Amino acid sequence: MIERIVFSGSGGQGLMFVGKLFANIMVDKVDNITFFPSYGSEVRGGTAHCQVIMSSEEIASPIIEHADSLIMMNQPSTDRFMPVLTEDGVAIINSSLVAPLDDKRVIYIPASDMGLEAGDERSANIVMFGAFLRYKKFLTLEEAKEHVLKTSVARMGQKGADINLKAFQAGWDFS
Amino acid sequence: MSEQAFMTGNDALAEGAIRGGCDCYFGYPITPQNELTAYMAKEMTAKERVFIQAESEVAAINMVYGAAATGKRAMTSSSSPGISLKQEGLSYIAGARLPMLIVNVQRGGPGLGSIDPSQADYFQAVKGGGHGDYHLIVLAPASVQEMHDFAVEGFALAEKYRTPVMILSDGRIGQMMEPLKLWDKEAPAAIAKNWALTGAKGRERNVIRSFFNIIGALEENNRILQEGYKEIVKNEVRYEEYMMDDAEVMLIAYGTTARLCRDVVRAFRKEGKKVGLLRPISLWPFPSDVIAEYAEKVKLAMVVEMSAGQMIEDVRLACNGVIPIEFCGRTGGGVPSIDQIYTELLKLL
Amino acid sequence: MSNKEIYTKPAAIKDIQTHYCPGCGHGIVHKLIAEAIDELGVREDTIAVAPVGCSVIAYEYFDFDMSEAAHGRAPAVATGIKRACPDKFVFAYQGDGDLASIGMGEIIHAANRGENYTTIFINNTIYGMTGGQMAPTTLIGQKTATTMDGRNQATTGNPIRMCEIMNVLDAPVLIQRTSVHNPANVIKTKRAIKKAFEYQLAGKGFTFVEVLSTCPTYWKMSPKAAMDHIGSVVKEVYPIDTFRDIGEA
Amino acid sequence: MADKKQKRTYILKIDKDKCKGCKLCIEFCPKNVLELSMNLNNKGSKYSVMARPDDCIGCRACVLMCPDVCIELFEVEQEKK
Repeated sequence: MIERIVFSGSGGQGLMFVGKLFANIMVDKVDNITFFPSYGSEVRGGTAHCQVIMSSEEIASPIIEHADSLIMMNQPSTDRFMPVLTEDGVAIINSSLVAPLDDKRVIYIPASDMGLEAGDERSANIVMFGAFLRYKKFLTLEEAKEHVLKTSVARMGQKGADINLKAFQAGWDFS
Repeated sequence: MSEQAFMTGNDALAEGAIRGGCDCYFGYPITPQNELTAYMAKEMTAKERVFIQAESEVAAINMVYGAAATGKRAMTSSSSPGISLKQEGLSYIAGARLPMLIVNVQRGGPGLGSIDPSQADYFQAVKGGGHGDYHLIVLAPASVQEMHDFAVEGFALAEKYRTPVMILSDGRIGQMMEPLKLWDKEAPAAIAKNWALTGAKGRERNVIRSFFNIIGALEENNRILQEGYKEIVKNEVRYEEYMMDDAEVMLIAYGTTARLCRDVVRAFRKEGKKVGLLRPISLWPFPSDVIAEYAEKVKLAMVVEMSAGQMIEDVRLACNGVIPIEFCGRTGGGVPSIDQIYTELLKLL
Repeated sequence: MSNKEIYTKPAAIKDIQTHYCPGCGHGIVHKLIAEAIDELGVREDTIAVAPVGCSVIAYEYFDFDMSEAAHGRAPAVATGIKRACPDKFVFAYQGDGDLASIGMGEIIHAANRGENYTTIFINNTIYGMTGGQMAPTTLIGQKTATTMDGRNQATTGNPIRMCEIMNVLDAPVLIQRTSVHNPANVIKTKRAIKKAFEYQLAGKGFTFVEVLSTCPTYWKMSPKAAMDHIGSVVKEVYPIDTFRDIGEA
Repeated sequence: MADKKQKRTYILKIDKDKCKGCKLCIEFCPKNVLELSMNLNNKGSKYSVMARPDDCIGCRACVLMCPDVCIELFEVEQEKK
């Protein structure tokens, strides 16, 4: 088993947060896992991204050369990472901000609009996360919601956590 | 049950140093090791230990010198350009025979270079770096776990030989997160330091210095240093062998590139090709003897580094012309891909 | 008939001959420091830092724990010592090349952090140990090994006044410039040093005593003429003054 | 009463082998008590000697100015009659 995932958006869209949350959930469920954030010069070009690799074998490099999943929040991220997506990979793309592509591997989701509907457009990252988890079936809905709630409360208090839960459910239901 | 964690290499190293008994940390911001300094700012302060963000790398290493002179466990961390600035202090610390821990999370050079990972500070780390006849014990972690473990034991190792210990990492291992087991025992015991500056109460005064103005005194100090280095070479050589038992081809790499080479070894083994990996863990003392032994058994060695070829010189010295030594590497913050290493080695087979 | 001691050698200084040139002010200041340490009873709690320069081996003369420091880095070393051992008594002894040139960064920042140790700064307007080169404190017109025709303001700048620079920082509690050019000023220097030490022992913060001193050898003067030179010339550029004293507050 | 008016007497104990002959003590002495020796010490230098002890007033000027901590000052206590 190997799963290579890139989370990418512009700075402030919360993709690093989601990627780190995901890696922290998965750390007890897989044999090997790495999380690698973009830093410094890599952030140039409008993407703040992170990479998660999960594998039954030891992981040589935390850097993804071929991705199995992409969670893409904006146009520069999509442009940058679509070329490394494998033939049978999947890309979850925020159609609120990204022009559609003619590609069977893509799932479009208007995450920014749905986040706004949930109460805060900044919860778009959680909408995307919900859609990704539902598609990949790494977790049950209950388990996923528990983690989202716990992390969100710690980070932004109950009110923000409520919005995030709503956003997560919307993403989950969408895909 | 040991405590499990999921941390970046920089954070894991910082936590390791704290659990290893670090009393004082002095740092100065530089990417890609900033998380380490930030972690120390939070955790050392919370534990009422000493944390100072110094005004420069030069000041930071000299604060370490002062704190270490009192017998406390002191450390600093930086990245390549900052480590260059610390060389003055390191030379003094080595000359004054002070134990301390220094961390280099390497980035590309020369000059301001880039913030991308690199292994181009090998020469600087193992051949001295500053002026004078001295060495550091240099440990090269290849995982987040080793970042943590080497920091835990770093102070005790430094104290055992009264010498600075350097952890030579790079931006990739510093930044990546991996699961690890945290040290959950007491900090390794400190060795009695009758040389430390604690106030001359009931004893002759102590002096910490690297300056010896009487003829012969410096030579004597250097003789003591060299005796210590002999002990270190005898006792502290560390390396890891990966599928070397029947290997006909030997890859040699440390740190980040060693991880990549493990994948390359597995790929060749799947094809039935007898490739193995020798990973130096202590870069000084260098595992010359074991490499020399393998040179008698294998027909070819390839050294993989994120540099223009630095460790390869020590490998050549160890092999002494017995086998061909090839090189695969990238410079300037570039990291070789597994494909590149595989392809370059395949051409040689 | 018996003799009453009026002045005897302080215990904190060793009974050996120094390597300083005849008439050099370093010896006078060493003596005052040792006296103050004896009087305060802190010899066994003292950890001092010697600089690079003529006083590089000050640790040979004092009888307490000492560390040498790299050129200019004494404030960083003293910071490390004092932070590691806040209950110890710490002072750094620095010359003008050490403190005001290569170590300008370290001294400013140690002062700015209000590190609770004492700096004794010897200003003799020249690099002595290296052979009498221009220091940042060298007077305009002063002849040195690197300003053979006298220091030229146009090409080498002006004498740096450290007390005045320190005085723009908020943290220091004592900033004082004294001199050792005659007995009265030696007494005042002793008082300043002792006061600085007392402030440190009371945990008041950073204390800085600049002492105008001589270099008879590279000033090319007799020891007495050098002392008189401070009184007539040097102190016109470096006013003897207490720039700040807020330790009692 | 006569005792109080009695002139005080001082002794300067000079460590001649530590003295470098810089003459600061001599130059700063207000009573011209000291002068350089005719002989050399073990470092080959002339050294200060208390040439006119009767003139010493115990003012400490020499002690204060000595960079080599080689002068110690004592007051001779007169025996009470």
